[in-house]
Amino acid sequence: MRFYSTLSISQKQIVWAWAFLALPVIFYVVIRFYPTANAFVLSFQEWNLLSDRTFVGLENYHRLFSDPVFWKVFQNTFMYLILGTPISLVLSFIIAYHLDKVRFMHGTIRALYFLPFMTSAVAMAWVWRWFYQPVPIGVFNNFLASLGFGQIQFLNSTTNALPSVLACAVWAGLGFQVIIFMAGLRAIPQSYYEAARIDGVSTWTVLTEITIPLLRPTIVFLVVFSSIGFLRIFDQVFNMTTNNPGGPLNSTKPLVLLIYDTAFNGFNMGYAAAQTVVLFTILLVVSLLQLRLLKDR
Amino acid sequence: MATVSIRNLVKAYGKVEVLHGISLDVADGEFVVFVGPSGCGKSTTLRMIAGLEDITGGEIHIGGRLVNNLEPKDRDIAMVFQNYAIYPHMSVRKNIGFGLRTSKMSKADKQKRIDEVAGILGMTDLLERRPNQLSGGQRQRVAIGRAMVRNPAVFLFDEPLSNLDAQLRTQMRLEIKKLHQRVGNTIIFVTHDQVEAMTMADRIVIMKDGYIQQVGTPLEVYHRPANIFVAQFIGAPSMNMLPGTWTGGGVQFADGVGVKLPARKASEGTGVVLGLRPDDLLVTKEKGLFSGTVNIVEPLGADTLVYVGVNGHEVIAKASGREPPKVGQTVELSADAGEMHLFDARSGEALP
Amino acid sequence: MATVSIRNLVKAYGKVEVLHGISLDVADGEFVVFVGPSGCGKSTTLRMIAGLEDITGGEIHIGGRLVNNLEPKDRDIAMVFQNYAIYPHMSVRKNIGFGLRTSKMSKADKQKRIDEVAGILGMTDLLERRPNQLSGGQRQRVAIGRAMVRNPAVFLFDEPLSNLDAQLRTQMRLEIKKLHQRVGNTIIFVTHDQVEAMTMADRIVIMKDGYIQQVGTPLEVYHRPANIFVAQFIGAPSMNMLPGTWTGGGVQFADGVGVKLPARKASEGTGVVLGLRPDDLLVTKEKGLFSGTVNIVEPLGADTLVYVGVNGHEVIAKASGREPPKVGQTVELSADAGEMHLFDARSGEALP
Amino acid sequence: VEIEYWQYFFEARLDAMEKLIENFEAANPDITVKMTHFPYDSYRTKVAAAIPAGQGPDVVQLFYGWLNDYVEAELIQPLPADTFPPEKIEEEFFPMVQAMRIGDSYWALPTAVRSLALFYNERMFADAGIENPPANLDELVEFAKKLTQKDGAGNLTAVGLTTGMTAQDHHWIREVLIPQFGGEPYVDNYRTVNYNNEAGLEAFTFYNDLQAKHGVTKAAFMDEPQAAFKAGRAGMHIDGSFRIGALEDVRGLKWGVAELPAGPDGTKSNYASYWVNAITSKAEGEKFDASVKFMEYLTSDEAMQIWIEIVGELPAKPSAAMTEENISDPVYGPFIKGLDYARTTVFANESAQRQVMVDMMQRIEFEGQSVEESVAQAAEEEQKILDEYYKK
Amino acid sequence: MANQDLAIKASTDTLFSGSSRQPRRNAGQLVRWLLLFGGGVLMVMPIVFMISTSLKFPFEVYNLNLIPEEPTLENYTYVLEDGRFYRWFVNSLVISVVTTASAVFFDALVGYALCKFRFPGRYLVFIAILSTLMIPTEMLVIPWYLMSKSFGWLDTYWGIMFPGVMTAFGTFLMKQFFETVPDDFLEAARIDGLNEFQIWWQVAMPLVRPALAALAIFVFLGNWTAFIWPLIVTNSADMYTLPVGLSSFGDEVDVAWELIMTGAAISTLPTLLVFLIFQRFIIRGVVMAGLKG
Ligand SMILES: Nc1ncnc2c1ncn2[C@@H]1O[C@H](COP(=O)(O)OP(=O)(O)OP(=O)(O)O)[C@@H](O)[C@H]1O
Ligand SMILES: Nc1ncnc2c1ncn2[C@@H]1O[C@H](COP(=O)(O)OP(=O)(O)OP(=O)(O)O)[C@@H](O)[C@H]1O
Ligand SMILES: [Mg+2]
Ligand SMILES: [Mg+2]
Repeated sequence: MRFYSTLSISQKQIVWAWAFLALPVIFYVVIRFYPTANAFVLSFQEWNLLSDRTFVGLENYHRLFSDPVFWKVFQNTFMYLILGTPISLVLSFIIAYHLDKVRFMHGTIRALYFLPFMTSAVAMAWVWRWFYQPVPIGVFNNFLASLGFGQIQFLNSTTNALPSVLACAVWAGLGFQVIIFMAGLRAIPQSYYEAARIDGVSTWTVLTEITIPLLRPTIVFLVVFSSIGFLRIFDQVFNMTTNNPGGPLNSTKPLVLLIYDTAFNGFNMGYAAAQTVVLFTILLVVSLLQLRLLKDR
Repeated sequence: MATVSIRNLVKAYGKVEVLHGISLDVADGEFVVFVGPSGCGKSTTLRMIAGLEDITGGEIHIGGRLVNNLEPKDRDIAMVFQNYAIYPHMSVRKNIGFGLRTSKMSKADKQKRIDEVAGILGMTDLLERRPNQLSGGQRQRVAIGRAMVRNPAVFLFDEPLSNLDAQLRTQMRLEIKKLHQRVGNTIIFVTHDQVEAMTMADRIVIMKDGYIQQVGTPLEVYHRPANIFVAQFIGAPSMNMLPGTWTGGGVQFADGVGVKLPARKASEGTGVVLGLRPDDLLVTKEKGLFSGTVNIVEPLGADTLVYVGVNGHEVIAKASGREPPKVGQTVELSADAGEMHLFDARSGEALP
Repeated sequence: MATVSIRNLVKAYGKVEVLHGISLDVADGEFVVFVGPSGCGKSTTLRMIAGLEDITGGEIHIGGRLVNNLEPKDRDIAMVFQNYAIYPHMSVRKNIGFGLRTSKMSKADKQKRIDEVAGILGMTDLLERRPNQLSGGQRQRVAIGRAMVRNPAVFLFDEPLSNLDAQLRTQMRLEIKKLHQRVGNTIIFVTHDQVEAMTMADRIVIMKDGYIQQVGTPLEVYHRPANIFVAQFIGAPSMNMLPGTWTGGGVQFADGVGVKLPARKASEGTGVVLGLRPDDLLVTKEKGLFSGTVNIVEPLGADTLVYVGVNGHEVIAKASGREPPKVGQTVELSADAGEMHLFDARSGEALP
Repeated sequence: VEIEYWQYFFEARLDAMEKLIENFEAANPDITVKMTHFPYDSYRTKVAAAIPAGQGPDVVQLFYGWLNDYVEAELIQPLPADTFPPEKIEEEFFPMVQAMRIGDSYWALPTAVRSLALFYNERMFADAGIENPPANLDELVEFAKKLTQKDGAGNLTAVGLTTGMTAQDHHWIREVLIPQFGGEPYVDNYRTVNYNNEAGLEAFTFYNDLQAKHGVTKAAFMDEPQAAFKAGRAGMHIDGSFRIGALEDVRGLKWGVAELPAGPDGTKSNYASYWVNAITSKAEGEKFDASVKFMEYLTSDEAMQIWIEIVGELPAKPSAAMTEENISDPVYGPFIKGLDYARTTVFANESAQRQVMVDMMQRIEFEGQSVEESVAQAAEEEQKILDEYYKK
Repeated sequence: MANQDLAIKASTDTLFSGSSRQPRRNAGQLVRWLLLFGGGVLMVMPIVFMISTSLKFPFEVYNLNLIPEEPTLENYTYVLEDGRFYRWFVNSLVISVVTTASAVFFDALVGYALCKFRFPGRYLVFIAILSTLMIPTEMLVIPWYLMSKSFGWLDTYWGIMFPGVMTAFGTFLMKQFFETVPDDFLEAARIDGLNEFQIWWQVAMPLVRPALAALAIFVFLGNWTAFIWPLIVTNSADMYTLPVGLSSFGDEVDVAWELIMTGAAISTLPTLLVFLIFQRFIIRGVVMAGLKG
């Protein structure tokens, strides 16, 4: 205590900061960083859970980078990212933008959009899977057929399956993004819009020159979090392609599913760890890049 | 250039009526200032003129045209907001140019116009800066520039100076005044600072609780306030108010002291209030109207404000800055009969 | 009750030094006001006294005790923040009582103390309200109450009035002054409004860019400013400054006009600046010091400010409120020799 | 003594096991058995996480394909030869159980086994005027054509025969069709792939032609083959005995079971798989003894009969299976008959090897690869998996 | 303060009136409403379908008709009559509530420390915490399992809960929220003699109460639906959480979709209630964060 009282204000702050962080730091180190470090070490080892671990050097990485499936999966993962993030952001922005201007039953409509975020991914994936079926039962194809269009193979196709799965993922996450966007919209001072009204500029100009630029912090926040989300996509893919996870022909398989598969079907923990390290690196690089953008104002 | 005329303007938010039917005519090129305490409806009136709020009742004409249902952009007005509302993500040039978005000018003409306005406001050097690189006063000028660039018939200002510190405020007051003298547009200016109102207005509109209390030139409202509210609102420090009874030839106070006054439109025995501005109530050496004990002394430099206890009331008087009286001293106060204001105690109306 | 003494106080944020070693002694029970333009380091000084910022160099003693490394709560001080910092989620009673959290008083004693303070501030009726049900002035009083309740040796105020409108500001100024007179604690008060400084302070400390420019009573700094900066900062409108050359017996201006002055500590031919307060520069009927053309007229009620162009300079002078000159008119300006201030043009220091 | 027993969750299995435990405990009052169960989907993950950590049961239920891993990691111990003499087991059990013998001892034994059969929709058969289930592959194709239904736009509304690699078809091809076309899917004790040859190609071509040439089916029609059959939109469906329970629940569906159609030269083949019980290395001393007793009971005829009654799975011993009653049972009969000529495969990585099959058919369907190429590629991929696994 | 108060008041006003934007009462407004409402209805179609399936007998499940031919509550009675269901429900509730409380507490604590204290290593700690979002749970369960085993946490509530007692997402969110709390409030309290912990708890926390509510919903949702870890760490059916329990309706050969849908419908109810009660706070809370970098 005597020692404490001789500290300067900023030194006392440091003491307090670490007092606040002490327990959490222990937690993060033991519960999060240790397993992570473990995964890094494991990525240089071979282990099938049952036997002993043995060091194999870079073999797992070597094998990974020479595996065409990995590159396919890598490509898929980025497809989820570069399709999913913009599509979901644009959609949720459009919804939030208009919902913000609606008064009647506002709360109810908002709840409608948020509801999918709350329901079980397993159950919903099943429903979507059936919606996508060909004609006798599939809702979408029945609809197309009733309009006289040809059928579309949604899930049973190497080209359409990934977008189809993605649609379900976008759907599930939309409500969360809508809510955040609406909050961001609400935070823009009204007087900016009034000033623009007096200047008589078009709605489009207001949208592109005022609303969107001022919404940038919100947008970047969502970009970071939805990017992490899409790069880590798993639930929807796994549940919509249960019979052939990541199929057909690996066309929907994301990195996390590959990891899951390697770890819990192949029980090749070292190899799975190497994949995890790759995923970790991608995520960290993408997030740090985006956070940089967030800072730059 | 345009006249603005307001007829029985009523505004209600839901069931709450906040403007109770006000009427006003603003001449072409006139500088009108709305003052009043917070919440009296100044901004609401201004925003209805601008077309930002629905009109509940009554009519607004600008340049002779009924504008009740016109979009703001069709009213030929520009508005400067209290918080500037300049876009943080645009350079000064873009902010000013924003007002020209819808204009049919050529690009080169627009740039010329922006440069011109920037020149008038003395911010040619700042055109490429972002708002966060500007000081408060400069930001305010950008907001004014954005309004000016379109050269509208009517300028609307909503407390544009209240976020500035005292020095900047004085300076901007001057610039707006000069602007008005140069371009001659009609200006409606809202403030709750009576010094601003006094120094800038051709005419002052004093509002309270959604009613207009008085409309007049600064000297009129200062020297001939229509009622107690106006008398106290205009002038700082506030006018001293001394309640008494009208005796026919003067005012009789509770403590027996009396003040002689010329005849007024009041019947004998009415409760009245005598109003005396601190500026007119001077600490004198000779015997004056009242005498009292000095409670507080506020030196202002040239003058000194003296708070004097006079029979239970505290009044503010003025003494010279050089030899101010001391706290606890007994002083004499005198005033010129021409500077005394008399009000009906019940209605608050002036008794001329 | 305590003295505050500051020795060579230095503050640096990273590599940027914002306070360059200031020293000051505040006597027990004194009311000291810090003024200065935005960014000059007033708040920083105050916050270092409060113990909210690290001290980079120098020492602070409160009541004779070195407090450099003491926690704020051990310094026997209280502070009122510019934006009040009253907690929106607590009632007025809780807000005021917050200062007593750590005190060892019994619960009943605490309630008594809160009631007492509320009584002094005249807000006994408001004790159960939430801050959002209060007006600006009332909130300010809550903030002051929270500081008072602990009865600290030293009160620190950081621009407590700058968010209030003009009327409220005047009123609060008075209340703080009364509070000081009643309880007699040492008060250090920060503002950038020189009127506040003039009316409240026992002594004023004028700062600029991290240096103290002058320390003195209000009358001293008004009548004997130490340099051009102080001369222009104190008094509104600002002192007029006319550059010329010292002739030994007076000042010679570029246009040939000259003004006679008693001898000063300056060698002949030095560049000097003649300072004249608008309050001392009067529009007269007779021939005065200068003559010029009226550019702008600002009626203030009792007086009128007149902006007069005098050989390329614009000076501000005062005319009576009743018969103000008109724009464009040529007027004569005169001033008393005793009210003329002379400064060295190079250093800005006063030449006594 | 208390011993712990783990299995995956399936209601009927649970009921059956409870009954068995009850009987066992009645016979051995000094032993209690604590049963724990986990969702099927994650049973393997769960077991794999728990046992290495020294957690978990004394007796555990495993899929037969996992055995090698567990033996190698010394997580289970051999069944004591005095109680379970290998010769006796080979004599009593169906031959496919021999996969559980490593070296001189057996490491695990099943209570029940499953095999494949052909389910058919009786109403659709009647509507199409078909009287008997197909006896051979030619009839299969012929009947399937009759059963297939299309709408005006040419879209399939009902398939003659369900196909879907993700269900049981990979077994049908590997363990049934290839031998029927004269091949042998693996040689060298399941360590070498052997279907990239004429017989293999014929088998795969036959399978692929069902959809590509005859148009009597569509892979993933209604997403899952059994769903199509359940919904009455498939004439025939090849599936395992474990499907019986689920189909019994479907109201309004009349179905029959037949043995798998015979090959071109009349060869019959079938695939059998099973879950086994094993004693973990954790069980020592009296727990081990108790576990052995428990294992003994689980492999008794009595237990097998209870099992088929409650779960509907086929007894692992001919003595229990080939009873008159069972063989003549219209539902179990075809499955039990199939057991006689059923074969099994020892997998290195069951799911990866299945995936190779899945991908092979999908390459043909989606990428237009020829059957030859696709089969060659699949053989190569699968061989790689095997090599990797057995190189240790 | 005055301005900020007004802003907060304005934003709450607009929240409760639905919108602050000037409504233009014209056809465009109606079209917008119809489109939005239609979109909302489309959004919930899969959920409606889920409910519809939960009301079907197994034989009808694959018919994919929206309105069951023979609606039945049998699935609900089946699920609810299963004694274990209540046990799972209670487990889930206990775990979600406790974990939520803990995560909100610690996330706020860490977020506050990262936001309001200047200390060396601040950014590093922040990035390190954020980086934990980048490892899939699947890779962590084995080390966690071994850890739980050596501490004897297997098959206990604490074992299920411990990985979730702090979250990186919440820490980041709370850090943003605390940015909006003016330092003056904290400094005033410091002068009034509170220690830093008291300042956080008594002054800062009440000021971000709406934010805490928002975070609570997100965390609750996350725990309520967590699957893989609860599965791995529990051994006895008595300790299952609802998602783990419900997943046993799928078995080796077949999945009883009508039961899964029933379970999903039932387990959505509590989250829906939590959302409906707190949804106004979600918006207010996030508004306060202002989402400034
Ligand atoms: N959206 C609204 N809903 C309900 N009442 C409102 C609304 N806007 C303003 N008011 C009320 O209308 C009255 C007039 O408000 P207005 O903004 O015109 O005041 P003001 O004179 O501009 O005050 P200030 O000087 O504080 O800006 C106030 O009492 C205010 O509470
Ligand atoms: N945290 C900080 N980091 C860096 N510079 C700072 C910081 N805080 C203050 N300064 C700088 O220190 C100087 C003094 O600031 P201070 O707040 O004391 O000014 P002030 O006199 O109170 O001004 P105002 O009247 O605007 O409140 C300013 O130039 C300011 O930019
Ligand atoms: Mg206003
Ligand atoms: Mg300051």
